[in-house]
Amino acid sequence: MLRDRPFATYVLAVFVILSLNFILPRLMPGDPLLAIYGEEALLAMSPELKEELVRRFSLDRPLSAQFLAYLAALFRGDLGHSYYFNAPVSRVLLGFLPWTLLLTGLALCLCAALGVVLGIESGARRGRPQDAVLLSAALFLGGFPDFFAGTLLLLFFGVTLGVAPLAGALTPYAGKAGLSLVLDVLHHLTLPLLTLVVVRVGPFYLLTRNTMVTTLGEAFILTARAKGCPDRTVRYRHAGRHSLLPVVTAAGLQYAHLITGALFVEMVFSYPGMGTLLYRALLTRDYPLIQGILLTAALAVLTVNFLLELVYVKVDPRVVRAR
Amino acid sequence: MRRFRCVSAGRFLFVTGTLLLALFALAGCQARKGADGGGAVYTVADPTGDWGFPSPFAHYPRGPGYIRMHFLFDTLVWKDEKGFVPALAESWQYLKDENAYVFRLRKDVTWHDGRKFTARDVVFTVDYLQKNRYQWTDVSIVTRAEAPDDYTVKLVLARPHAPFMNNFAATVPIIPEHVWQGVTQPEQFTDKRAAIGTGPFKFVDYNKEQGTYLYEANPNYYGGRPKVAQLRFVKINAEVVPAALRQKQVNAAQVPPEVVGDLEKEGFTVIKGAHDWVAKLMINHTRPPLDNPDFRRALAHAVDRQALVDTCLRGHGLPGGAGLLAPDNPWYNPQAELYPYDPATTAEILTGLGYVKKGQYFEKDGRVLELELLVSGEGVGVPGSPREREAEMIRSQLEKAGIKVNLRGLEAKTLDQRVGEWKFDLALSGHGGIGGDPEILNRVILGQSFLSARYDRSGELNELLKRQLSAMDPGERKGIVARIQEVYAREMPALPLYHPTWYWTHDGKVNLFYTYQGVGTGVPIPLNKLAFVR
Amino acid sequence: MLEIRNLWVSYGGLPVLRDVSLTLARGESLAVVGESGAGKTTLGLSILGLVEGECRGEIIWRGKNLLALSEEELRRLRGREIAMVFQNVETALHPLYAVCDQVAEAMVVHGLGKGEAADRALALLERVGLRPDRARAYPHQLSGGEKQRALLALALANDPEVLVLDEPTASLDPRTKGEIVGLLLEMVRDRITLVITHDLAAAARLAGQMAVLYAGRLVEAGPAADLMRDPRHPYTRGLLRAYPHLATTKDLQGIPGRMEHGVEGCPFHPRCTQRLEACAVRAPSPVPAGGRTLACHRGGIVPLLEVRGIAKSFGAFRLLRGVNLTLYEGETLALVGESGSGKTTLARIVMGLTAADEGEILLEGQKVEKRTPEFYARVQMVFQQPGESLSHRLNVLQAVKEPLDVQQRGTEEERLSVVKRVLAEVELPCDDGFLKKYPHQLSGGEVQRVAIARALVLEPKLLIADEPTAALDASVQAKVLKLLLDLQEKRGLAILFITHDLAVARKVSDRVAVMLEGRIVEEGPTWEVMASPAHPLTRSLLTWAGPQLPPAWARRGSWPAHEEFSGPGRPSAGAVSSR
Amino acid sequence: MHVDYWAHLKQSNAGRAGLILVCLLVGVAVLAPVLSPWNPGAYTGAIFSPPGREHWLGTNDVGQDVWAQLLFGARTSLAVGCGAALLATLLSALIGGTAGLLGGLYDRFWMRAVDALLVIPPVIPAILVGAYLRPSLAVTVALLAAILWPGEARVVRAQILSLKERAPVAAARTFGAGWGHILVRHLIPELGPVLVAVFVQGVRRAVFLEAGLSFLGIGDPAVVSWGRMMQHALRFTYLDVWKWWLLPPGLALSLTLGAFALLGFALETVFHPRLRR
Repeated sequence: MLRDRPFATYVLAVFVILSLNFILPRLMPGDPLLAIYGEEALLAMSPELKEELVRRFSLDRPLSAQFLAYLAALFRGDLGHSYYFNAPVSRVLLGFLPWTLLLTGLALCLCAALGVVLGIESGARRGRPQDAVLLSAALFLGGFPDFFAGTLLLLFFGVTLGVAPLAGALTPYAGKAGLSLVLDVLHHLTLPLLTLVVVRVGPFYLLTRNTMVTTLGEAFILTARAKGCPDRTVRYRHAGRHSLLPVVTAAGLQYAHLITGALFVEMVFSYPGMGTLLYRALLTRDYPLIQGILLTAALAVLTVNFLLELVYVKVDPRVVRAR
Repeated sequence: MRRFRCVSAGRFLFVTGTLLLALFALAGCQARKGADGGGAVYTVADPTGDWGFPSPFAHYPRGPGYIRMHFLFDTLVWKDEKGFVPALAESWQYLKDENAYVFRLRKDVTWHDGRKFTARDVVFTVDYLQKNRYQWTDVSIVTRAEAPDDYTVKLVLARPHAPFMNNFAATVPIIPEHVWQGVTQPEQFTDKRAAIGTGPFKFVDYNKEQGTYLYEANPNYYGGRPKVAQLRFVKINAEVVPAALRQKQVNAAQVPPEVVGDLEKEGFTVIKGAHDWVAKLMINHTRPPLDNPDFRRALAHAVDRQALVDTCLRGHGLPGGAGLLAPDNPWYNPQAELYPYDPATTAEILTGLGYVKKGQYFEKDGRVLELELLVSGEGVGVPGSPREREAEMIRSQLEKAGIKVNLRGLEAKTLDQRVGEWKFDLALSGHGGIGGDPEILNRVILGQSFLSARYDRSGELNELLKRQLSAMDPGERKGIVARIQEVYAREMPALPLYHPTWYWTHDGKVNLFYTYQGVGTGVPIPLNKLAFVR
Repeated sequence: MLEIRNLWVSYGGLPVLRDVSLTLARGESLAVVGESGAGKTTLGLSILGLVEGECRGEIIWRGKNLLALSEEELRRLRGREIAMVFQNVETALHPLYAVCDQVAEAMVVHGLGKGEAADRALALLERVGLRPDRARAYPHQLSGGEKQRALLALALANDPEVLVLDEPTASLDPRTKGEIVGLLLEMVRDRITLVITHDLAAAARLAGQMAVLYAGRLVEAGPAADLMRDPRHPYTRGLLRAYPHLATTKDLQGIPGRMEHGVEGCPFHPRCTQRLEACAVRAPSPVPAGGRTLACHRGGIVPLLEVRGIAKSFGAFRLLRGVNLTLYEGETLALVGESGSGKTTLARIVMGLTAADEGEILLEGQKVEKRTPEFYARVQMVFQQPGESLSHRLNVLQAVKEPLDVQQRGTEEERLSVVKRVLAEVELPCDDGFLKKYPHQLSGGEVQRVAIARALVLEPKLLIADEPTAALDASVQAKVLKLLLDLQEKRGLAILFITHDLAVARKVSDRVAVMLEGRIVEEGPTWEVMASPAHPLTRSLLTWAGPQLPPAWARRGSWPAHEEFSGPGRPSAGAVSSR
Repeated sequence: MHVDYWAHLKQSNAGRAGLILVCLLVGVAVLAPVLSPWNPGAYTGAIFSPPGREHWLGTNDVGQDVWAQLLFGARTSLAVGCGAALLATLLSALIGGTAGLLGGLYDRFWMRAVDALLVIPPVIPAILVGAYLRPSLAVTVALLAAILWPGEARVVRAQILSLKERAPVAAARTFGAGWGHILVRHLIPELGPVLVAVFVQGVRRAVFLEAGLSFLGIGDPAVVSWGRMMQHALRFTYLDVWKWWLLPPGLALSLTLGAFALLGFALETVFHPRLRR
């Protein structure tokens, strides 16, 4: 959580990320030409075609020149041109980004909400059987790798029961619109979302539970009960809200993990998110696209962190300005 | 969020939970209805989904990309399961003296936007391709195109070129002059008009993210009215394709070999593909001891290709043809099979080369014979491509023959790069196209791509390869190609391991077939547009 | 009317409150005092049903036994009819909500509309001294005093009939404490209030009744003023002695030992200086005794020595004209008066050295006829001139051992060890070298301490000290006086301290009796007599003692008035530096 | 507050369960050759045969015995998991600790570096390492550690910052103790619980990432690990072979991670007494 002089440090962080974005893909062995055109032996890779491609991908210019061109273009908001998709990177991203944001955003909210509520209920009933069951379930489920959980769910619900869709983000060309489209999208979203939530709810739950146990020992809880607040109000409005603080701070870090987790889940459900796009871009060594994806992922995480910091100030009045 | 309404948090979550479940069930049954929209819709599943906008210049340079495009655009000549058939050209003729082909065009062909198709479009196409670098096939072979009248066109070749019919006439899509006139960057030209062709289907929609395509039938197609009203391509992972077939969500798809038996029992039609793909053990013949042909022959004897097929492919494949072409390929020459599995011969050759066997491995002047075998974890993304399983088996076979092998797993593109830069001993790779025109041999023996053996040290081989291109007479060409395979087998610059068998399954609405020498230049996918209009 | 009958509360089997019974009528306020850990807070919490432990007995409120109510019924009661203000002010308010919201919530929970609750909350907070802008602030932005006011407002939100205040004045600076107590007085009118505190001054001001709790048991209860002036239970007296307030005169004295729960018999008996075997067997139940209830087998602090109507005259001169005096156990009574007022004679009469013409002496309630060895084992005397009381022919060992020899107590070695122990108690070396010394080889202070040692060797209950330190210089006197008070604290020794020096009397005595011409003209708690002397003689005695105050204080004139201090409770910077 | 961790662990039932599980796993890993008749790499010829008398857990796509692979896989996964987590925890303690202690530019530099590294999906460094270095167990452990430490460093730094303000440290400084002394005497022992929690989390993520690496085909194919087993099994989910080939490594994996999480949880209550109440 970037706390001191927030904005300046964010700019610095973004610059560091930009340079890493540029350098890392180029360090990877293999160049786009080979990656995109080499694989298909049927292609007549005539020398002229190769030279024209090199010019089009501006691979001939020295790295530093390319870097400056990249920064200048970025400044103008142009993310460059994807080799493989043969289209501006921004247009390609715009197609895939919403799906990933939908998936990871919803997953984060659900994980947080579910984790907090379960944590509160479990924390309040410390030691009793319900707490023990929830606890061991969270610890056990937390052990599942994303792709493993995803495959199992897909096999069970999709293949065996046939209740859930087998792939994709919506039923193609089913001519749906309005509400039925939304329903269809949600129907396709259920399994990937369920996978991410099942695997990623653990940390939220454990964190809330532990804070809840310590908070219930605080004096203001006794005041609340003395005020005659019903048990649920004490548990949620007083102890719950106080236990929310560490969850908000942890959510930032968890979101970064969530995105990497989503990479595998998207592949299992062939969900058209940034994960599948990144995997394809890596396979085809599509430098501009890889840079674009990394930058967007970085910005997403930074924005989420920034938003969470605002939420934290809202939730905890003791924090007046940037600590 | 002035005050966190956590009093109702519990209730709020309970409500969203039930809402999600209800929606789950509701949409579930809805999806069921949508799938089987009657015979009108034909759906094909594809694990990758997105192959680019289906225009001749915008589709990605891969087989499936060409397939998506070929439903919309026609070629002068086309192929069915047996050979060449008329398409835009009713008949054609090769003028030996002028080294030119004359095509008489059909008169009743219209573009999807209703405009008449004439010879001018063909001439425009040839000129346009010369200027705009058509990536899918080499168009430089045609020097000039003339249209004496509206319905005949003459294409003059630079030199006698045997593969012309297959790689040009039956591959190059004819584009409408009135659309493409003045289009400078063809690969960026992706609005609806770019998809106007003369093919059996019209373009309706292409969604890059979802990896889906939607075509509708072209009622006045000269080759007959397509049997299905709509043709859809959807993205479904290979692992769940069998389930999609069983749940009637798709009509046709490529399926993994292991599940073929069950599907057949369940009433699906299974078609077995031509062995168009070859898995190869790339050998770095620029570095001793691999530069010595005898050593390479010793290696060839040490690899049990039949065992590879039986275990790693569970029998779904053919052992590699020593001359690169698969045993069931029309041009295959059985004499090229010089390497039966026989570790004893390997030992014999190695001792002949001065290696002495101490304990488990051969040694020469104190150093153990040790080679590094590169393999890529997820293979080349094609079913049956060589992965760790094959690498482990080859290693154990070579170790049994006395050669120490270290395995090294690399990411696919990294492996390709190291092979390209000769930074390897042995590597597992492979490519398709050997089911198409024998011209592929030139590309994978002399070509510069990392898939090619890049072996030009055998003068005889180089000479044969050049002659086969200009041998216009099929009989003569067949003899040359046979000889090429024998010389290649003797030189053995790269060891063909096996040819995986690919299976497609469909529900019988359209009886798909594998095209003779692959679709166009050699794409081994049984989605030939003719199947939809028969 | 709130009635607590035989309340037992235990956490995990360990009883914290044992058989506590109290009754409070409307408008009455009861202060519950005692050391921390005595179970005061648990008593408060049990009324609200917030105790985690197991409760037995009954708490009757409006005819219903609170302990038997269901959680839901109790919940409706809390905050509306019975409210509590909590101890640790710093964390008692929820850190994340504004104060006015928290007060409003207390009303909303019991059915009041949100809007109306918010307005009433602001009004209530204003009444307790928090202006609206302060009321809307968050707890971390308020000072200790403001938080205490907020908590009070929180408790008074629904105008409860029973108000439990847990340490309302703890950790507050004097000025805020004064304001809060003033506020509380106004707020608790016509409610039932239970004030839990260890701050006796606040308890005295706030509560009419007072109850002293020790290790979960009620040891003494009654009108607050009486208890403060005249504690009957040794523990209450111990508390008062240990509690410093502006009017304290006597040096502070603690109570020996530590409070333990689960002690057999009377919980206080391990630390009680007047315990009997019976005290260790059965726990005394609180019994009404003279307008208050008392839980002590011996009926509270035992009157040790009673002098009734003693008169003595030499020839025509009537030295003592009917002296009545009572000296309680473990207490110091200072007998002051000019020389020749008959102080020493009275002492000699008590010791039996001089026969009285009339009157009688009672020891522990029995009339004393003949001075038997048992009498001397319980009463000893130290004379004014240290040198004279020790015979020159006896060395230290023999002198101190003499009373043991007289009473033939124990074997020779036992006597030697007792002598050594007593010498150590009076902080004298007990090596052989010193034991063999003779009085003339010792200093005045040492001789007096040997005399005291001799007086203590029989472990008396009463020590009569006749001007014991008059002949000593100040530094030695201080040590001896401190020695006497320490012995009193450790052994519960009662001292009749005869002196003419009021300053010494002030520092040593619990109660003081002024003699003039053979009669007691004034008697009472030292701090009361010194603060507001009734008899002219006492006043004159005080003024004579006055000028000896250190000169610096004298020049200052009257103390600056209270209001001159600016700022909440902190003297303005200027005032401090100038002194 | 020095507490006898060992005794306490045995006491809390979560701790006991965790201990038993971990010992079981280590035992299985060590006794692998004894427990399974088959060599994990051997081709037994029976392809996709369901669990039976011959092969307790059936065989995989090339006829290797799944039970043997599971046992030998335990060795790799545990070694890689614990090794990487340990290295990462040390690294994070070092960098996080010093950053927290020294503050100023040094601290800001490292924290920005951490933020940047956190955001990069581990796929890219994985490919880079795979390409340039000869993959071996040590290389994989180092790579995983490099991916893990940024997240952990931030947690350690936050803890150090709060500990720095605590009274005993302030008191120590009043005796003139230098940062070195404070670090060793006060901070490191106090960091105990955090480091344990971070280690457990590290093991979990390390084993996850190891599975991911084999997904990309990086690393030594000859080495058997649960992650690699799952990758191979994932390709055959359309057959019912997944029941005895994909499930066992997955369950074994989550059991291992569950065990470590239990240990972490039990230890955590040791260090926060109020949790134990």
